Amino acid sequence: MQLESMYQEIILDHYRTPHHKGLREPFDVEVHHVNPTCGDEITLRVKLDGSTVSDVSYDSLGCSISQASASVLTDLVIGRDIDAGLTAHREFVALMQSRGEAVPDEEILEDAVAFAGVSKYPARVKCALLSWMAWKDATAQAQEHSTMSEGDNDDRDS
Amino acid sequence: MQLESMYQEIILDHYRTPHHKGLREPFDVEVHHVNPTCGDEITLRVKLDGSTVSDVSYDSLGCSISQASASVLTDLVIGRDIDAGLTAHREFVALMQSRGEAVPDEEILEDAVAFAGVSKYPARVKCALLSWMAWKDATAQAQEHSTMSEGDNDDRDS
Amino acid sequence: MSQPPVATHAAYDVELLRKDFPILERRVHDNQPLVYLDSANTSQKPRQVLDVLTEFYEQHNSNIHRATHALGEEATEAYESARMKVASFIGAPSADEIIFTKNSSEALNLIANVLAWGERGLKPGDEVVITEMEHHSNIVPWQLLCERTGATLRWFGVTDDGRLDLSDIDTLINEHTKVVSFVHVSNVLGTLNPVALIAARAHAVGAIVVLDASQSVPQLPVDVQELGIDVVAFTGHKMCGPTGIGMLWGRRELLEALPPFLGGGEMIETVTMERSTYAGLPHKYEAGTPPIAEAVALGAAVDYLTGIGMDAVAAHEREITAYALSALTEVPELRVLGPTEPVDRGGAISFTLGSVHPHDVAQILDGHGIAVRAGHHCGRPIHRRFGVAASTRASFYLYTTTSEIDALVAGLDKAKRFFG
Amino acid sequence: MSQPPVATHAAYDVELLRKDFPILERRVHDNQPLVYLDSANTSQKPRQVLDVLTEFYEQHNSNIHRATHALGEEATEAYESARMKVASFIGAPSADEIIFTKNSSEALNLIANVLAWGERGLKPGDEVVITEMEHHSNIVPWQLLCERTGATLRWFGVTDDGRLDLSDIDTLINEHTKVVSFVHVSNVLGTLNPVALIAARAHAVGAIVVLDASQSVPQLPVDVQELGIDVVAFTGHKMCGPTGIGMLWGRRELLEALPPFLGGGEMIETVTMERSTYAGLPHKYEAGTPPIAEAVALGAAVDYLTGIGMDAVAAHEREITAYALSALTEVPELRVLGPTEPVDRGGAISFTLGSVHPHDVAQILDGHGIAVRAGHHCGRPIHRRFGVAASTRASFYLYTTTSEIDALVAGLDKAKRFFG
Ligand SMILES: Cc1ncc(COP(=O)(O)O)c(C=O)c1O
Ligand SMILES: Cc1ncc(COP(=O)(O)O)c(C=O)c1O
Repeated sequence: MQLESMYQEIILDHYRTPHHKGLREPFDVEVHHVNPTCGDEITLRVKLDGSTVSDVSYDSLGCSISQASASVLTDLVIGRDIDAGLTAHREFVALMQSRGEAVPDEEILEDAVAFAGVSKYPARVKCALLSWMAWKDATAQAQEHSTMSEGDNDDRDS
Repeated sequence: MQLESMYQEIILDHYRTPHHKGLREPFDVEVHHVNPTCGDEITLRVKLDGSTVSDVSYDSLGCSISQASASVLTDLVIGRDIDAGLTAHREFVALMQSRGEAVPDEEILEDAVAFAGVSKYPARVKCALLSWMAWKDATAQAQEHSTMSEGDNDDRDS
Repeated sequence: MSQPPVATHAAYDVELLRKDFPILERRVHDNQPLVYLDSANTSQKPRQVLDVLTEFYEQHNSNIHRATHALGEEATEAYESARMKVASFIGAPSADEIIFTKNSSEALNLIANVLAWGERGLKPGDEVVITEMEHHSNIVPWQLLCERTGATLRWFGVTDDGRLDLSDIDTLINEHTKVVSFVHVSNVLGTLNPVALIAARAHAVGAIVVLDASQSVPQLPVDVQELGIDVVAFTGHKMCGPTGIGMLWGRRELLEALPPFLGGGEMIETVTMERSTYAGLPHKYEAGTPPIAEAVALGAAVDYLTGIGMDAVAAHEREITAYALSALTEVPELRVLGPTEPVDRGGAISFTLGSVHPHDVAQILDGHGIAVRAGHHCGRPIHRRFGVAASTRASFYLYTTTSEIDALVAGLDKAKRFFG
Repeated sequence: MSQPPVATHAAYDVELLRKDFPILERRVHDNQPLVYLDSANTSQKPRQVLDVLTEFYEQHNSNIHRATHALGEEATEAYESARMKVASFIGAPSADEIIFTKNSSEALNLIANVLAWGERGLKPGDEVVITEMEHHSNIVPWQLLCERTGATLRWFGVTDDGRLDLSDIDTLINEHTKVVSFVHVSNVLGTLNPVALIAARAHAVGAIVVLDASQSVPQLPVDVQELGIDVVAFTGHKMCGPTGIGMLWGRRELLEALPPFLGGGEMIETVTMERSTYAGLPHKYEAGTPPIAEAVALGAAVDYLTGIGMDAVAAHEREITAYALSALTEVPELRVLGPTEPVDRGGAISFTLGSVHPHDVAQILDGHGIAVRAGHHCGRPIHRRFGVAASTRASFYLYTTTSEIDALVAGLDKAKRFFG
């Protein structure tokens, strides 16, 4: 049944036991993103340490796809270089917009390659991207703060 | 050709030589009516004398149907009882809304029976009714003024 | 123009009716038959409506009111006769009181907008009353109105069983209240609200009563005069009609007293560069080329529904809803948002299924050909009221069968097992 | 969804194109062939568009954005791909900048409305500049805006040969000017206005430039970036598309900075009873269920026009207009309102015929199967400018033939004799 092309085992595993879930201190920036159509929400915190993503923590309300996607995201970016994370972000967005056409780069995306099947369901693409968009937003804000040498948290609703 | 069902000779005669045309003094009320779709306009004055329509004069801009209709109207109401005029008005409106179905009463409508064919052309019904609506409006206002024993002119734009 | 063939059915024969709807033959995902349970979102269209639509474009298409030619007269006649059909369908005293809009949302925005200025315009201190179970389209226009005028927005709460909490009606609707706007049948809870009671209180304080009948006009016989309201909004695409058309009905005196909404062609009496005067009803509120073909097809939809009989449509809706409620409430861990008894209730059932997210429920159902809606259904506040962000909604219409409900129940079981 | 079959024509073959339009086979009044010369009012629709419309309703009909099921995804895909087609048709940098409205008039009202409040809202002392040759739909919205905000409306006059009088452009458009809104191609005079020149002056003083392209987008290749404007309005029914849909394009930064227009479903980000936040473009300006099937059919119309090639459509329009101008200016007592040379001119020709009233002209023509428009064509001020209350207008499109022009000229002769 073609549902399995969306609900890969890897996705269901991340959904059942999400990694890095829960909001943690310390953090530089906290953002709150919403999927207007379904009301799903994520609160996500980012802590940078120079050019390294030292922590990403989150609390979210959402479907299996959005939960698993957040879990996979944290695996990919925590402890890595910001640039590596942004590369993964670009790859992931491209994959999700490919409508099942792209061949994902496992080197870069690791478990996130499992989302290739989701890209065939435009209505679910937003679910998969929710945490990624929140992370990019938070990271950009944190970088801005650090270049401005400001440490205050910005609770932006975007 | 079926155009002739609209453009009866009587109508064309009234159009070519309209009766009672031109604005005259004295008058009780002057009104200005507009056909919003085509921009045709009529300025119409009514003078009452007790229960008699002593004069109706008008100046108008419009097609053959609206010109002829104003001419026919004045023939029918000037010098007559207001009530007779209102009866003719009712008959004429009913005729125009009949979509070619009504058999007009020649006793009441005289030359206005020629407009029966126009009623088959909804877009032209408004042309035929323009002066009649103006006359009814002006007459109602004039009657109101006379019951209130006021003689001032009301230039109502309706 | 030829009359649309109207379906007339002695006894209600859902299988026969289904044949009128070409899309119900569709197969989806691996050739599974379509089970369409998303009619509160939009209804499907019978052949009788589509034929009229095509015939209009192929034979009579023209702009209206403005043209002195054969096509123009045919099109104008078809458009205006649709207005008459709609008027008699909802018991409006005059066709002039029917305004064609693009959807329900525009109708609600229209009335909220024209209350922003002019003599009847709202002022600081004035109050607008809505309810917690409104569709966003009956919330946001009033928020915008209140923002713009300084008026205050207030609302009825909802009880745990999904009914309006009317206990504070006399304080909520008070001498400051200028408008009371609420939904007839909720698209989330299914609740049918007590219109007469609320309208009576609103009128006692001189407020205008606006009814969002987007879900009720398709399902129930609605008579605006009997309901005792002032304005009603509904939408073509939910009642077997095309997209791109909605309707506002308003009492003549009210609509005549209010200022215009959109300005432009057709809504004017006379225009100079300095100022303009406006046409009478209904044209005053129909600026520009209206949805002409849509109105004509909507007229065919009204004919279609009238042919079946709105009493019969309502009876079917009640039966299928009762069947679905009793089947669904048997499903373990399924929680219905809203009334669980088929009393004063329309045919939309929103529910949660244990901890399985509505998106996932809907996706599994879709995998089996079953179309439902997942999300907040444009009713985020009412979902929050019930402590959830989203739900799954199954909704029915005149073509829904009990075997489709059975398919839904079986599908829910699969969803639970998939995510269990 | 299958691709609409697109007509492709090596050389422009008007007879072949005519076969695409079922209505052109119509016979009217005593079996006379229809001569449709009222395309500036509304265009006829090719089979390719009607087929897509029917196929949508019969195979893919669903509400969009909100549904997690096969039909919902197909419908969303079809709707959004129509937006992309429209964007590339007018050279918009991004599909997000295309807003579907119900018609041109709504698009113009939208922009005029959102300039009434918020940071960019107009204030007393601010000025709006339009022209004397505008359609009522580009006059009344600005009159309403000025009434509501206390801003001042000013306008360009028109020269005797039907061109904008730009002699006072530098005083008319000045540091108080916040908006300059004007028509690209006049629906009365046919005049094609010098967009770049006016836009440059408007931008020099920081004003927003709005272009009413209702007549130009159907006839000419239009590239909004090349034109250097900020907002454009046009309408589906004049470009082979259905009724019930119009479009607004606006620069992203501008539309993002402006407040919402209508409130409701789909245009929100999050809603609480107290307040709401709004979605990004294009959804922010699309409250409620949009004209879904209409957008999909409009996409097919864009494909159809693109298949022919807008250069070819424009060339045909120029040729037929040149032919008509030279034939009409030969008719005794005929006076054309607007440019009499086929230069910087679209395909609408309004004229008076001696003292025969336009209604009577049109009626006689209609009696011979020829459909033209009589009246002020929603341009009362420009008619007054030329000292008349009304005119007769013949207007052409991609399916118009020179023999139809000949029929018009012969018909005019009959009209003159009838009333002579
Ligand atoms: C120049 C112009 N502007 C605006 C409009 C209004 O378009 P619509 O009636 O589709 O709103 C028209 C057509 O009627 C037009 O020709
Ligand atoms: C109760 C209710 N009100 C308003 C609307 C809005 O209708 P539309 O989307 O046609 O504007 C809907 C449907 O979406 C509805 O169910």
